Amino acid sequence: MIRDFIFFFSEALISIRRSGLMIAISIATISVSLVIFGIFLLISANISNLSNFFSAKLEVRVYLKDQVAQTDIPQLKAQFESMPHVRKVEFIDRDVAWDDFKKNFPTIKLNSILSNNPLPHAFRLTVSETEQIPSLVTSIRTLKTVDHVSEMGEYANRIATFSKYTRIAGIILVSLLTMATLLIIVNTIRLTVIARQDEISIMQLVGATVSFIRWPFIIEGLIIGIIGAVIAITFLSFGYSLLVVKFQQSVPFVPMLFDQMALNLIYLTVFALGTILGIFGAYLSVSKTVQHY
Amino acid sequence: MIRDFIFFFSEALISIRRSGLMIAISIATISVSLVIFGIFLLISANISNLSNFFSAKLEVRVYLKDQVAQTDIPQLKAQFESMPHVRKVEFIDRDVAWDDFKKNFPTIKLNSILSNNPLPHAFRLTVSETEQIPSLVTSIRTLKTVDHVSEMGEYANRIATFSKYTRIAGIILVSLLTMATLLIIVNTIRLTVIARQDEISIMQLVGATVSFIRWPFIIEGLIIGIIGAVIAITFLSFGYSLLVVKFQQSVPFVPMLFDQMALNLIYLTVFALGTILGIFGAYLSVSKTVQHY
Amino acid sequence: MIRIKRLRKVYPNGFVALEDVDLHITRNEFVYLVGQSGAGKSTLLNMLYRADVPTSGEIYIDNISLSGLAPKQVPYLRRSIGVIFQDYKLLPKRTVYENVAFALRVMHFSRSRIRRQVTQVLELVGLQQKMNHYPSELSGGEQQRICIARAIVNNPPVLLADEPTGSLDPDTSWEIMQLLSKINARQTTVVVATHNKAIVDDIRKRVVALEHGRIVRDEQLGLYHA
Amino acid sequence: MIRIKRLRKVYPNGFVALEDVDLHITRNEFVYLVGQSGAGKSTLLNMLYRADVPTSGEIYIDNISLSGLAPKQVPYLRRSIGVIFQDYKLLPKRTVYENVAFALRVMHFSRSRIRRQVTQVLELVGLQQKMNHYPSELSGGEQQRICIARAIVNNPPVLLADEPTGSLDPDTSWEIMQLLSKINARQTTVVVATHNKAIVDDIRKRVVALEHGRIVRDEQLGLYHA
Ligand SMILES: Nc1ncnc2c1ncn2[C@@H]1O[C@H](COP(=O)(O)OP(=O)(O)OP(=O)(O)O)[C@@H](O)[C@H]1O
Ligand SMILES: Nc1ncnc2c1ncn2[C@@H]1O[C@H](COP(=O)(O)OP(=O)(O)OP(=O)(O)O)[C@@H](O)[C@H]1O
Ligand SMILES: [Mg+2]
Ligand SMILES: [Mg+2]
Repeated sequence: MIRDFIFFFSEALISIRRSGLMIAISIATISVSLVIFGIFLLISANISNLSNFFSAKLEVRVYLKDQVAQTDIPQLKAQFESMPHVRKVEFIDRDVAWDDFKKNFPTIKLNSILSNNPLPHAFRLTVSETEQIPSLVTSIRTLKTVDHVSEMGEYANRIATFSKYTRIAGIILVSLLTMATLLIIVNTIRLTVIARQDEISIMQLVGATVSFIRWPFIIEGLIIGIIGAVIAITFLSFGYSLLVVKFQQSVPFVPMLFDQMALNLIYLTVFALGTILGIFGAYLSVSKTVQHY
Repeated sequence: MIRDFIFFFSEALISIRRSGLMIAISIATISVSLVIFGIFLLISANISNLSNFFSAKLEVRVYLKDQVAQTDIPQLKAQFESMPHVRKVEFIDRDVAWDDFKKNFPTIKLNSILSNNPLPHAFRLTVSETEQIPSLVTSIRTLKTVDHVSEMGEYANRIATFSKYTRIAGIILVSLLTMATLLIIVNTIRLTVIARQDEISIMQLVGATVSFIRWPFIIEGLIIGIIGAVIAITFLSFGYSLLVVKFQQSVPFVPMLFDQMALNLIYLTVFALGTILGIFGAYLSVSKTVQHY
Repeated sequence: MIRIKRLRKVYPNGFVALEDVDLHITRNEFVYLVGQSGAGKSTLLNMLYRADVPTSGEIYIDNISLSGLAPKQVPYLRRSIGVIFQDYKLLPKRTVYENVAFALRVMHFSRSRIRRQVTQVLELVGLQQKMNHYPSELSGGEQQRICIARAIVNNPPVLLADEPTGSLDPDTSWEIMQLLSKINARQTTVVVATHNKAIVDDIRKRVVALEHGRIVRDEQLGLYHA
Repeated sequence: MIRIKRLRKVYPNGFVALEDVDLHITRNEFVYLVGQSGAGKSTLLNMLYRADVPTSGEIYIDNISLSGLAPKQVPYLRRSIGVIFQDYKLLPKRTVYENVAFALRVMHFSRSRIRRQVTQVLELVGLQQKMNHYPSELSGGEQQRICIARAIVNNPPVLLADEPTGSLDPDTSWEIMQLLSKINARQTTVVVATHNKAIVDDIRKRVVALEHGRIVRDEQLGLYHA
């Protein structure tokens, strides 16, 4: 077994060395398509990161009726906190709100005209799932103590659906891209195998079994896939860190995916795709090219 | 000349017919990579469409000092209109603004407390270039009649830089993608030409000139490129219109690129890339494969 | 050893290459297959090592029917038959040594045994100095001799030789045919399709003549021409 | 017609295939090139149609020096030289007809003229019925005859034949050699590298013998062996 493996491995190395140009071209094609695939993965990861970031900032403001007493506040707060998908509840005192308001609208000369605070008490709820905002708003509106829920609902709704559909579109695109990468890699390997059709048929004529012929090709496919993937990952990680630095310098307020774990997962996916497709492509190609007597 | 062309053309057809599988595989690869390229073009077109849409909504609000008389308004309006990058100037009467404000903030019980309008007159300027907003704001602030310019500046600034960098990133990605597509297509064609290396050398041995050998390959590359591009475009246009319909139904407020002219331009680009790369790939491959004596 | 019964071969394009061929070759026999260009010699040999299948009729090798052979068994049949191909069929990206060694590697021989046998057989055909060359770096006759070396390297019980001296000068041809005779004497059935009149007439053996796909003559110790 | 001066050929791997070869072949001569397998016959012929370049020395064809030939001129040189290749070199994806026609197409002949000449030459080598077959559907001898047909189809002033009868039976070989003699009589210089002793000894012409890359014998109306 081990002797066979060494033999198949050395056969694969020999054929990689001796079909240099063809192998170089197919490695180039494979790494290019893996780079494309990786770019798509990075983009979609960033988009979902961005939409998480936006949704994290989504909040619902609940304005209370004037007759609600200061003593009811803790109980109300607990009630909101127990609601599903509510992550954080913050009480906003009407006096604090009024100060804020005056700071935000300095053009309105209210202070001179009006000493009385016209604002009600309010709660700011942070929501964990943007998609859940509309139903949350609806259920809050039924409460007797609530005068009014901020109209952010509609906006939240929009962001929620938008980010949901972007995510769906991203998934569709990534699966399409995976299929495309798959096709390109498998096709590239098939072309190199077809070019060696004559050799394969000679091997069969002198008594080689199909599996004997197949193994070196599979190992070759694996090696090609690994080399292609490593090139692609080097390019991707280098390019991405460069891009992140540039982007963060220029647009510091936009959060980019920085998490090394998540990035490593993406690179790992690229690596896995490269090697699996290398093996699979070689297997398929040889199976289609050998003569089944 | 014409006889030669007919001959080269028929040679190309013969070789396409007789190397069926190889040609089919390379057409598949080419159309897949053109689809990827097209998807990227469509995405970047949509992103720039979206950012145009956002920037079109960007405006600067200029609040005037209380002492500005109604009669000075037309002259001020003309002054704003003459400023660079200002597309539209709209006067907002303080009474209209007060009514709007009361409608927007129904929770503030102003009406009952206050009959006097605390707001100043204002202008709403629509800006043609988001990048120009900060400098515009600075110059407006110097005017004596101006009390205050809305703090939208910082926000505008952010959107502007974000959309600018998104555009730059888009351009980088599309050029990267173009290069990648180029590489994949050229490589694929090279693999098919290398597989016919022996034939090419036989042709040279019986007295064929390089250009005599090259022409059928170029025509073949052209045909392969055209077929690949047509398949890709069919897929893209079909897929995109499907996607647009779905997306518009679900997220009607997000503007998608609908303009048939712009779409046709994208498809034309894909077609051009396919044919040009087909020809170029064949030319390059044959040139590298023939023996230059 | 080899029994052929009412063999008929029609190629997909309708050409009848063999018709009503009956032939019995006993163990350790040495047979010349002669006939004009296009008579069907290669077609017949192809069928014997299962590179092609007959349209009708039966072939038995060692009493095993080839038509009943499972696809999985084909490689093992081929290992028991050494073939000298008319067009050599060498692996272009393997050296001379590797080409010959390949026939042993498929049989999972040990490296040392492979090395011993390959060196030995390359000496036999006079190519020990060209061991590490590629086929494209060899002359026509040298390529043919590698093909011969590969066919005999594992001492197969059957040896099929299709025009084994086509690219060889008379002296080398004579040596090669002597070698095949020696191999035949060592318990190997040998079938040689050849146009080499000088050799057929000198090294007298059984002669089977084909004409337009039919056997027209079959004589022990025959001559090239009737 | 062909003048070779102090030709030396060393292959990249250091093997000296030709050494100090001087040869003069006049217009319309017919020369047999003989020698053992590996003597350097094909190497010499390759150099004549510029498939390879000498390490040193000079070749003149029609008083044109090959070493001074611009790369652009090479295809035109090759069109004036018909070559029967030892390994045939047929285009696998072209039919017999197309293979032969190709040699005329590169010269931009008209379709009708191509048709006439190709049909004629295929009749000459006895393959008119195989016109629309692919090389892989032909026997070894048939493939060799297509190669011969392609080499002679445009009546080149020089014909180089490398082992033109290696896959042919004695009768067909005889016919082909008669054909080459006839072509020689029609103002064509013919050089035939061959191992076919019977033919060299029967159709007596000038014989040039190579041994280990050197010319060891050159006699008019010679025999295969000295
Ligand atoms: N794949 C094929 N398809 C159609 N016809 C074929 C095929 N292979 C061979 N033939 C035809 O069958 C006939 C016999 O071919 P075969 O190769 O057996 O001849 P042969 O006796 O070996 O001749 P040679 O001495 O020239 O090698 C030939 O006329 C050839 O054209
Ligand atoms: N490309 C090459 N690289 C290295 N050595 C080569 C190359 N081509 C040929 N040779 C060697 O040069 C010598 C002469 O080869 P050549 O083909 O000229 O012989 P030949 O006389 O035609 O023999 P044959 O009758 O067998 O065809 C041979 O020993 C061969 O191994
Ligand atoms: Mg044959
Ligand atoms: Mg030779």
